Amino acid sequence: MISSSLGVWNYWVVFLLMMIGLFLVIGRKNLLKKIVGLTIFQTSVFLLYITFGKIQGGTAPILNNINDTIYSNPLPHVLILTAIVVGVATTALGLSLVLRINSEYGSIEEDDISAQDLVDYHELIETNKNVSAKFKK
Amino acid sequence: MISLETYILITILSPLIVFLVTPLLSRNPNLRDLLGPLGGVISSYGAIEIMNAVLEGKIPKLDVLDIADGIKIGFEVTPLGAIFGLVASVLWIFAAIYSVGYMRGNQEKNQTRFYTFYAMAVHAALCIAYSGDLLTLFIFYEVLTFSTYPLVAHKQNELAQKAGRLYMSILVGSSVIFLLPAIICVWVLTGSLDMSKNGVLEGNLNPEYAPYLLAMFAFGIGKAALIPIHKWLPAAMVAPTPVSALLHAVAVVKAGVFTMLLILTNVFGIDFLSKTGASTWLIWLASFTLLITSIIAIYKDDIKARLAYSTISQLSYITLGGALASAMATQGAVLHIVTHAAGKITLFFVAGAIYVGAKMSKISELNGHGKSMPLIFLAFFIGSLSIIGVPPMAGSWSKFFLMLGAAESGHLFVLVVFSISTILNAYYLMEIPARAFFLKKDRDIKVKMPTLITIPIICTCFLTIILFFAMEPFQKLTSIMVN
Amino acid sequence: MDKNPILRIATKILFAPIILFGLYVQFHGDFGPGGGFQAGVIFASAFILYAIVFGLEKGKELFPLNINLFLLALGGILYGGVGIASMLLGEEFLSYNVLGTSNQAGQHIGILLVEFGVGLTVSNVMIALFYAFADFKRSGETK
Amino acid sequence: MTDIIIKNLPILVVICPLMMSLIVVLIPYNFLSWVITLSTTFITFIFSLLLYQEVYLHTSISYALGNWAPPLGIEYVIDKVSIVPIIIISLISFITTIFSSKIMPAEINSSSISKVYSLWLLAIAGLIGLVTTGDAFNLFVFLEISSLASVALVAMGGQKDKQGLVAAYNYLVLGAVGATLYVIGVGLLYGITGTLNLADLSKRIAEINDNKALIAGFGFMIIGIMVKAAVFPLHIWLPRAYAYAPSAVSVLLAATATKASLYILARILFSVFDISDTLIINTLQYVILPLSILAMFAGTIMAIFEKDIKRLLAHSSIAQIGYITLAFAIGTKASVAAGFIHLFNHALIKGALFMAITSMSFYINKRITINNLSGLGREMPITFVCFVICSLSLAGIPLTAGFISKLYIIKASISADGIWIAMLILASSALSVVYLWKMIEALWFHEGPKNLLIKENSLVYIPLLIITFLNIYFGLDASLVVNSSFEASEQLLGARK
Repeated sequence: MISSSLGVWNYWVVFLLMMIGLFLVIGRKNLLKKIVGLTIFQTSVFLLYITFGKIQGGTAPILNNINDTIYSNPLPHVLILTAIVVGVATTALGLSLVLRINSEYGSIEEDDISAQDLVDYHELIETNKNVSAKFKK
Repeated sequence: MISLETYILITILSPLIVFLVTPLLSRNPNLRDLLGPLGGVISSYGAIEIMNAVLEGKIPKLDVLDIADGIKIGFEVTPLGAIFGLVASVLWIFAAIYSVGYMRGNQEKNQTRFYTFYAMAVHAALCIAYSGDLLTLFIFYEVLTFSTYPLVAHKQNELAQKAGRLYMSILVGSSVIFLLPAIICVWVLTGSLDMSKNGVLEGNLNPEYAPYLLAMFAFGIGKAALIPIHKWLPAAMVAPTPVSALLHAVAVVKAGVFTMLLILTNVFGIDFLSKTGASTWLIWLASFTLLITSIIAIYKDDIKARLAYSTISQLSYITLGGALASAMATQGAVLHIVTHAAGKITLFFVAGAIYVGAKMSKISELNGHGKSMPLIFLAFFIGSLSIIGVPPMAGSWSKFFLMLGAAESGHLFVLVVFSISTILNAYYLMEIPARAFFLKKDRDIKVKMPTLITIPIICTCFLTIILFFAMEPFQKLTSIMVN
Repeated sequence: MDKNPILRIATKILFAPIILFGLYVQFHGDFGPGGGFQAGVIFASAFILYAIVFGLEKGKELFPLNINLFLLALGGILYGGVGIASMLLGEEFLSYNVLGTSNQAGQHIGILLVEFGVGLTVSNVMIALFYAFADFKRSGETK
Repeated sequence: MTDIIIKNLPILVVICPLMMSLIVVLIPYNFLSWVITLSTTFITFIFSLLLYQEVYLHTSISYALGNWAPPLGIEYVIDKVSIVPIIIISLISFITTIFSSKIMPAEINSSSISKVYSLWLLAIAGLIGLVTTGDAFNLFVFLEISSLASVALVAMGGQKDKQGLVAAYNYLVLGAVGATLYVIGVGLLYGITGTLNLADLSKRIAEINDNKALIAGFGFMIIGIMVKAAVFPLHIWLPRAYAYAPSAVSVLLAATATKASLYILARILFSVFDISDTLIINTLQYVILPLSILAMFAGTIMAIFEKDIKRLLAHSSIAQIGYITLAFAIGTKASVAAGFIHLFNHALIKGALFMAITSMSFYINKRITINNLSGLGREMPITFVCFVICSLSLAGIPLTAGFISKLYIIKASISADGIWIAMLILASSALSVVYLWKMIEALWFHEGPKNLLIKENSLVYIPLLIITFLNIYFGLDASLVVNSSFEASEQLLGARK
């Protein structure tokens, strides 16, 4: 049992990274740490795909005129290349948003931000209150 | 020779045209106010022709719009529809004349809007009357609700707003939550939205479920004002009196009981109901509503509120008549639509006239003022007699048939209910002319009664008497309906 | 930082080889590991290094923002253009076969152009990201 | 030339906005970039109409990208199912682009307008691509293209109101988590079946029985898509993202963004997996059905207590998404068709409502709350009338498009012996009248500020009129929508049963 579980240790790594990443995204209140968690989460998926694609003893899938060479599956690698690009774009966008949020709110802690938002929201509702609730004569 | 389709169009479209043209004439009040009665006359002409055609056994039909597969808007006139259409269009003439007098006499604001939606409500009522399938019925049922909202909330103060909200939430809520699924249930069960003369559910619906489906219909038709959902009717009393007259005598409540009767006869079918006994619970509920609201009416001091509760109780007569599921009772119920409409509209007109002419709205204020407005109170007296069911007023016919029907169906306790309620009717309605004529005046009041108010009152008052003698065509129509 | 001679000189020496290496990875992508993505990043690293060492202003002088944006879009347009060209020649989108005289030549031309487009876009996106973040700090401070 | 266009239509609807977005970003003149965007969306709309015609000639079109035959190559599939969301997206994006011409400069710095339009086209391309592609991984790419572009667009709202940034951030993080979950699911399925082509995937899945990785993969995919489609309780990104995006963007996103994901949800549930499989039946019955019902009520109740109108409409969107997923969850042909009908009609309704509200906020240059709605209806009658009509449509009042969809959903649920579901649907739509009425009452009956001197702008109200007209038209003559939706559900479920 244990040996068979350990035999797929790379899946355990994937699993561990995935949970760490997801925990950071959900559990942390700091916006920057969330982005870090997101990146870890995505990285775990990259590893998952590459694990699928890797065949033990296989080489890079380039024709080499030797018969019955074992190739690794190239498709997951290609997919992951795309996923990495997407991941970079996400991270970049996230970081730039964090920067903007920091300069607007002066904080990147979720609690501070939602407190400020709440104040703004109530101001918005209250400032216009005097106009309402009067019926047209 | 004008074809029957054209008559349907004439009847339905004339209020719609009034609805469309009225806003354009807001600068010219005289012309604008002429439109209503004119439309009423044209519309009633069409309605009379349709009724003649139905009497000859023809079925006028008109398909308007094909929305999607199996969903269409179309009209097909049943005998019941012909009667309701005639009632709605003829009474619109008088109501339109009356509302001119009332609105001017009271110097109300936003008159153009008022007339616009007034015409729209009549249009919706006529479309309900002539609707050929359940969906058309439902659609115009909703249109009627929405078009009367601006009328109910006409005064635009907090009270009117609140009443309007209650009115809308009960009527729209009940119809959307119960009526629509009930209609769709019928659609699913029978495969179409059509109705037929002897009902469509027999053989398609397990009789065990029939009472539940009937309950969905009964509580879905909020306009019929059965007891847990009757609250909207007294609330809507904040509206100007012509609206109350329209709501309680012509369009809204009559559309409600009309729909109820149509569902009972043309969807369930009298035979199916009497065989399965699915409507027995409805008989009890209607009887209960009838007695309770009559008792509540006694305690109301506001004339309009008293009339409102009286209306609820009279509507239950009609529902009861349908629920008894016998031919005679159904005939009585249909006739009661006609006679109650004529009688109740007179009463409401009078209530409005008293308000306009003497600025009084409480019954306790009326002591001794009968002599200053003799004609008005006489009309009220005659109208009340009709509602109570004293010959030679029209109301006596329908009550007669209803009682026969009750006997025929074997529910004898209903006869008791009818007689108790008649006594209660007499008590709470007769109090008004009695106070006015026989009690001593406690203060002097200057009365100024516009002619435009007096004329329609006299007309409808005569109508209640004429109908007693001219009941034959209606009775014939109802017998076509039940056979 | 421009007072630190080691960095300055090292950057000046490294700049050209980095670009050269980028070009190698770019064009060798047909025959071995490599291609537009990798090359683009390597390419961008040269300019980013320059901007880090000599300052953002100097970096922007060397590689202005509008050129950056233009090349960024151009790369994508090149990629799509190849696809549209193959479409106009009567084949499906991105069918390289019709681009050359033979299928193989067509494949060659097609993949070369597409990878070049990818390389352009990736390198310019990288540079644009660097500019954006670096610039942001500055504007934040001046506030 | 026509041949080439007809032959390549499936890819043209995607690359037309995609390529133009690259060109628009280079245009320095704001007006010109708007004109290009407008013409691009118009051409895309024409292409999608042509596609509609083609699809009904050939039942389904398969387009092999780069001439690599599926299942190895990437395949673009247009069938009677996917054409429905394509038409929705291209139609709405065209109308909203007209609408944006005046609204956009009021909220966005003029230096970034061409960038906004570039992202705008990119988002549209992503959404259409999402729907067209027949490849599971390509789907992920388009999912991310559309959501990253939408996030950037939402973040543009930060120029006016800083909450836009937080909204965009939440949208980004949740969207990325959703997309990653989806990719995990795709990876697991790829590991089992060795294919990424959706059609091929469904064939191979049918051959496998009782595989735990399959169930896990299915779960990941569905959850990922449900995040994107804002199915309750994974909706929390939606209200803020819609509320604080620039006005025109709110309209675009509200009308289209979740629709594409909902389509993908239906595709995975019914076409990739087998509806008769217990896994799917259980998912529909014990997961999606209860969640949809919760969504209907939670969304509506939140909307009733909400004061900020854009947020209110966003909450109502959650309830409406609940109706659509509910229709899917019932799982009969009629109910799925009803879901598609509501997909289309809700796009029209919500688009119009957001348009009306944003034009009001444009005229008075303030954020709209329930309090400063007072009396605005009298100041801008055209906008008000459109707003009322579309509110009625949302509440499902007869003779509007909303009635048709509600009618079919209810009919489908009653046919499937779920009369209690029908009652719940109707109860929640009756509740929705409460918040709609609150707004209408404030607009018309409350006394508002005097001397606003608003002159309604034709470029702002014409798109609103168009979309309101469509709301009425599809309420009066629904046969086109109804038939297309039934064909779609027939194709989606027909092969199975």
